[in-house]
Amino acid sequence: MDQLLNIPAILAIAFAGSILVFITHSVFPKLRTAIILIFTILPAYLVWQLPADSGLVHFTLGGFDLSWGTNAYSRLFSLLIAGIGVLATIYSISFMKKRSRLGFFYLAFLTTISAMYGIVFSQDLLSLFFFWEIMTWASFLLVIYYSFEDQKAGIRYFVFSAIGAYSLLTAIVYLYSFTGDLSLAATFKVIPELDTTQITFITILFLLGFGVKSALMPVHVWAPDAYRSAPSPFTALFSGVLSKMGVFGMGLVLFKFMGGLEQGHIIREILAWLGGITALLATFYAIFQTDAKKLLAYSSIAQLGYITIGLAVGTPMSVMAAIFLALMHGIFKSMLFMGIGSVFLQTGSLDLNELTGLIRRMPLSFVTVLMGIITVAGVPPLGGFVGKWLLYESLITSEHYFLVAVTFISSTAAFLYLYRLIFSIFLGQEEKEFDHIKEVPWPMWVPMLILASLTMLTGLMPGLFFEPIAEAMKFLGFQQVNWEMSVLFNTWGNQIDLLAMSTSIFSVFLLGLAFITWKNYKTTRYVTTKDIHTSGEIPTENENLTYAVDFYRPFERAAAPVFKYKVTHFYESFAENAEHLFDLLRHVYTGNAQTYALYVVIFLVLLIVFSGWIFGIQI
Amino acid sequence: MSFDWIKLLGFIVTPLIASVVGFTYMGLSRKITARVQNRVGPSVSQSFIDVVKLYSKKTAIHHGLMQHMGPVFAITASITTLFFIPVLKDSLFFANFSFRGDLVFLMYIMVFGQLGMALGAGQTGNPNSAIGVSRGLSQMVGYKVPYVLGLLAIMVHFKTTNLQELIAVQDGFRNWMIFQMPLASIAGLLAYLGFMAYAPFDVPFAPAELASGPPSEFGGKYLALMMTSRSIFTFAKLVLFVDLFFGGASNFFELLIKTFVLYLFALFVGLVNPRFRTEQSIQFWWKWPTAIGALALLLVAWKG
Amino acid sequence: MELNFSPVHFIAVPLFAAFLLPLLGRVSQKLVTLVPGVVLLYLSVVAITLFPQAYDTPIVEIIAGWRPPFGITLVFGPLAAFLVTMITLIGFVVWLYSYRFIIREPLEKYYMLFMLLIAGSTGIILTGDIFNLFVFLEITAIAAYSLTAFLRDHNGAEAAFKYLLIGSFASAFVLLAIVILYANVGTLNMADIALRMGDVPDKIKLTIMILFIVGLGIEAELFPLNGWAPDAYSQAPSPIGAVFAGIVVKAAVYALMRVLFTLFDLPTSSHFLVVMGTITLLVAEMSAMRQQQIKRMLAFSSIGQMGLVLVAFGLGTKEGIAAALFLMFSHAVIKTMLFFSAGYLVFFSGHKNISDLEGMGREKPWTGFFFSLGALAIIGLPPFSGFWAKFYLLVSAANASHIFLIALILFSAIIEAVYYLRVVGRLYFKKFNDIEIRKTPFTGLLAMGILAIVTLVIGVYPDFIHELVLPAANELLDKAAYLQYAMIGQ
Amino acid sequence: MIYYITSIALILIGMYAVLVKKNLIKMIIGLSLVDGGLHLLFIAIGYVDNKTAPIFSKESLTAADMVDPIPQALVLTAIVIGLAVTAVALAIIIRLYDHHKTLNVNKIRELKW
Repeated sequence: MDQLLNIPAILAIAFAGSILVFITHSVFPKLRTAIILIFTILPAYLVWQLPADSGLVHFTLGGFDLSWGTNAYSRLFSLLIAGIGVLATIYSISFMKKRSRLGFFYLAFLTTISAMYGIVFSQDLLSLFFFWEIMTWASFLLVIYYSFEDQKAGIRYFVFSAIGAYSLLTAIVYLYSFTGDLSLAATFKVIPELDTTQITFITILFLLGFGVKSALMPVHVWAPDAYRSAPSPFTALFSGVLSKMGVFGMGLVLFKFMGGLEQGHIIREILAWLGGITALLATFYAIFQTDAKKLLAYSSIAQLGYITIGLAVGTPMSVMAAIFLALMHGIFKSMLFMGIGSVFLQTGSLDLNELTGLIRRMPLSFVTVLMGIITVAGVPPLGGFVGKWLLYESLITSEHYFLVAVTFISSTAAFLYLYRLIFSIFLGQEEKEFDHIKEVPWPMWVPMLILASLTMLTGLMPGLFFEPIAEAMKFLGFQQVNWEMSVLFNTWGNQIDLLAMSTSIFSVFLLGLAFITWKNYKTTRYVTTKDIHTSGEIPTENENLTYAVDFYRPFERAAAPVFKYKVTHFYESFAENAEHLFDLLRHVYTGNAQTYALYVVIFLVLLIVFSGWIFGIQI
Repeated sequence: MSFDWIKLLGFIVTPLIASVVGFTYMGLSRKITARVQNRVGPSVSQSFIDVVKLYSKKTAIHHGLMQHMGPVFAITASITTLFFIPVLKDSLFFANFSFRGDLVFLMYIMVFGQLGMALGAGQTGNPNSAIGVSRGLSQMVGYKVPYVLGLLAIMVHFKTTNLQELIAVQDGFRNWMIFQMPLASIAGLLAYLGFMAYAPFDVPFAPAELASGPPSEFGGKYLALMMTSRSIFTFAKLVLFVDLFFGGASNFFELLIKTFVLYLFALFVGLVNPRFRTEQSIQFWWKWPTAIGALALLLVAWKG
Repeated sequence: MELNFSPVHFIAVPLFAAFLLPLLGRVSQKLVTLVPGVVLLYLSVVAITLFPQAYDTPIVEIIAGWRPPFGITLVFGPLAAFLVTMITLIGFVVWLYSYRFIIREPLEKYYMLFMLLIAGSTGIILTGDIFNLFVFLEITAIAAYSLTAFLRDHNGAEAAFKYLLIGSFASAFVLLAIVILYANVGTLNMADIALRMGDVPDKIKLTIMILFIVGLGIEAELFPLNGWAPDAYSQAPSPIGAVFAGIVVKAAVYALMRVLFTLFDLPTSSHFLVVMGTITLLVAEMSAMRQQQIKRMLAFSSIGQMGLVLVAFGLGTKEGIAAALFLMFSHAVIKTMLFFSAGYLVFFSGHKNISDLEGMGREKPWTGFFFSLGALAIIGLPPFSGFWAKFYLLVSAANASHIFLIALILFSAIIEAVYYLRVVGRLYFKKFNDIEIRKTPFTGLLAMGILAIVTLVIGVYPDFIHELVLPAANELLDKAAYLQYAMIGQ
Repeated sequence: MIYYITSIALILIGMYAVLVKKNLIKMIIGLSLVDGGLHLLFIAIGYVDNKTAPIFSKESLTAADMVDPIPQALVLTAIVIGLAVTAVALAIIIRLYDHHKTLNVNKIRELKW
């Protein structure tokens, strides 16, 4: 096993696994599940065993010196990939059981995971980009997995990814033309020596590239539909981990590349504000979604906005908040997507207007989603609160006053969509059509509950996460990072004692629960949700008492001005106009042989006439 | 942490006092409202009678576990909120956890109960509850805006997020926050009206229209627990705003006066105003209070 | 027995085979299909055998014992070795594909023209004589015109007519250029011409160059001279579409570059190439966007890729030219694969339109798979060879500080991604309207499989090609060395 | 000089025919004219006044007395090529006429855009 403990071996196993699954699926379908599990768990185990600083593996490919290696920062992300990757894979086995083209699905699924390992282990820009693109097309294949209708989402995703990837590529080759060396180490060293315009240019390109994957506004428009279209196990991975690759890259750019760009630099400020606007607007959009996955997709965008803010502000505390939030987001968003996915699997619907009252049918999924929304909302005592607290305090203490107002408002508004999510699906009237619904099988709820318990753990003892984060931040250049196991504190010396908080919450909660349950729960009788008092009327069976459609109509009316402009429309009309233009343009190919001949002659004459201008010599 | 039995006593006594004061204020409010409307009104002790009656009642039905736990969530949040608010200035007995928490935490823990209650109300399947929750949450986004802006201005100005320290800087009548930072305080107090959810911002509960909104489907011990929670929470909010804007209180008498005045403020605003529709109240907060709060923050940011 | 291979075989053997085939056709149709395969296999073996030698010391073959500059020479340097090997290998794969794809009579004509095409293309690359180059260009062109019309439908004839008309212009201009060249330097050996070019007045030089650019640019699909290309590509039989993209155009581009780099050294022409290449690229990609027919779309994409190749050559640096060669190789492999799979998709569905291919990927999983693979590869995604081609090109563009150029190239890549992925999506995600489906022949799958493996292997380990293109690029740039050995020391 | 002028005139007339005439046959004639002009031009370049054909028909002839033989050899090749192209072109035109029943180039444009 020890010989396998190096990065090329891990990547080879991971990539081989994806191809092997594809082959096994068509040859011995029975072995498929075993192969899938082996080839996700084995690499994950090896990644877990990898030391935080494994040294670099150098090799030459295509005339470029490449290197792979780990450091504390990449290790943190690789563990996230490994953890969520394994859980999502286990979840997917039951989820995808009855679907076709599983070979295709798992080829793309495992390729995505492997490519993400590749990204975090890359110690040079070329392999980073190489794996980045593999990840992009593999995930694209998953986005268009279901049906033709998803194609538009897929292509939109791909186009935006391509824009991002190509701006990365531009930056990489531009940098390479200065450095002549693609390794990250050399790049970090050289960048501060460039002049300001060049640094700015490169940085913006890099940030655009990574920003697309982390769905930063205004390049987020691919995200809702792509998340919506992908199969749920993959959406969990997509939103939970894949989007973190953008965060990973942004961290590198902001702290390693931009050693020359101090805190409060204009790029950082703009980025932070973009993050803030992303968080606010995405939250507002999420409120009006009627599709559960799309709602969560917008929520993801918003959360990634917070993370971006933290990274962009760049104080030790905000960076810690950002990375913590990134990990938390990986956990809770995967678990939410898994929970919603379970509902989709059992009911075949994601429509918030249609689903209702599933709480007693799918209690475990409900608990997962409940823990999930509490974490997203940042309500204590779960882990989301820690991240939010750190973020706000870091913003206040680093004098980003209006930014903190924006983030705070958006996270308050988040309650709206979160409540709608859980209410529409699990609470409310229990309808007959959902009577037959059963809880999902254990391979699906076990990963969900594992993640749910993690959110609880991090809420009480965030120090477990702070430790590796502090290590990672050392790599990013923060020498001193203070943290404690269960106490949060800001630079003004204010603190919050999580143990005190949780003691209070849990003891009061248990007391209250004991009081209300003791001798009480047994004597009360369960009645259906039809048995309610409605102004003295007894509702009949067929009466519709579900309140779900236009859940936030008043809010919508109040917030109407915000939604007047949609950047999506801008892109769409741009793309449409461009296509019309292209369509016009191809009419130069008239189909008339004589016209073509005329082109030739005209071209010749033009060349001769303008030869002085074109070639510098007059005929 | 050496365990201090006196402090433990504080943890028990504070909620009790809070609930008593809260119920009294609720009773007074009904009386005052009646008098303004030229009615006799119930006696001040009516709230106590109600709650005792409810506690002693046998709860007959429930709609599921979430409804069962909803009131518990609510009371947990109310009491925890209270624990993290310094009830009296410089009093160790009533300080509870207030050294270990800060305003950002308070902002969040205050939502915890509403969320739990909303979940419990959701399971009942009563559309009125859902409508109430929808309205309540929408309104929350409305009043949180000026509230956050005002509070931020204060926190930034004094470079602390701890409530204890904020009380400490308001020593003496002239140093009350409302005089030190009038703009931020106005924004905060306008948001306070939303917190209290009296008219004109009572559309989430809208007694005549929605039955009583989210709690419609609760009865017996559930309702009793919720009422208790509400009274504690009312007190906690009052103390919080007194601490924030009116220099806190060094003894109970001062505390009662200040909180009662603040309570009357909300009550009287409600008495002379009709009920706003949800979007109206949201837009109300997003206009002047927000502008004032933003101005306050801008001034602070500009100075500092 | 010592095998004595010589570069002459590349021209002589297929030429001989071409004229033998009609005779064989009287004996057995089986032989007619098999012989070209044997010939191409033989040529591939020759190419690979001669390969190391060519990279070591270029082979100069003197025809009929006339020493340069009087006789005709064949120059088999690294560049020629690279391209000829590519052409023979692609040719072999095309044969493999045609083996069961071209089943309609007259087989011997098809294979005869195909052999002529191979002979002509290799001739263009090997010859050291400018008039000889013209002759081979014409041989290739005539074979290509006829093959375009091979399917005997009116569309094929129309496309062939356009191709012929424009192609005749090309030959006229090239011939005119040669005439003027000869009038001024009095020799036809390219090395010799290059030596004497210094005495020619600039204006005449420029006139010749413009004529060459226009003439060869027509064959190299330079915009706006490429009106023939989409029609010819889309109407020719699919393997021939692949041959156009993989062989004919590559030879034409080689001719253009050989002329520009060896005969002329006007530095300004490089900018001209970059600009024209970019325009070609953009116009072609934009035109491909809304195409209804899959093969026509592929044709435009091919033109676009040629634009990229021209850009890369136009950069004029060693790495730029290396990138161009890499791009040529990668494009030859991928586009051939795309034409092959598109050929079967069209064949089985019986429709040329993209909208009629819906669901074909589910019915024909492997063909669809190869098409998708090709689409991903040509967009330039790793781990396929297209990625490295594009990456080398961008690196060299950045080193020449053409940032704007990079942006345009990448912009076109995005357009490319959109139209390719649309097709890929259609292949898989709609129900197929019932049409009788036959099995894809094994040789066809084998041909596509070989190409897929090549593009994947090169994608994972680009050094194979990268190490080959560098000396080849050097040869094109290092004029002095070329003169040295092409003139055999004179 | 007259050769040059004639050949260039031929080329231009041919070009004109190709670019302006709508009849396919006339266009092909134009192409042939261009070819012819080019061939003539080539020969003219190698031609030297008062020299004989490059054939050693008399003992007294030396290389200096002959015109340049290379263009003549090349033009022979070029003529053959031109012939082949014309033949292919005419074959294609026959097929086009079969289908379209017209020789007007403007009406034969099914492949476009």
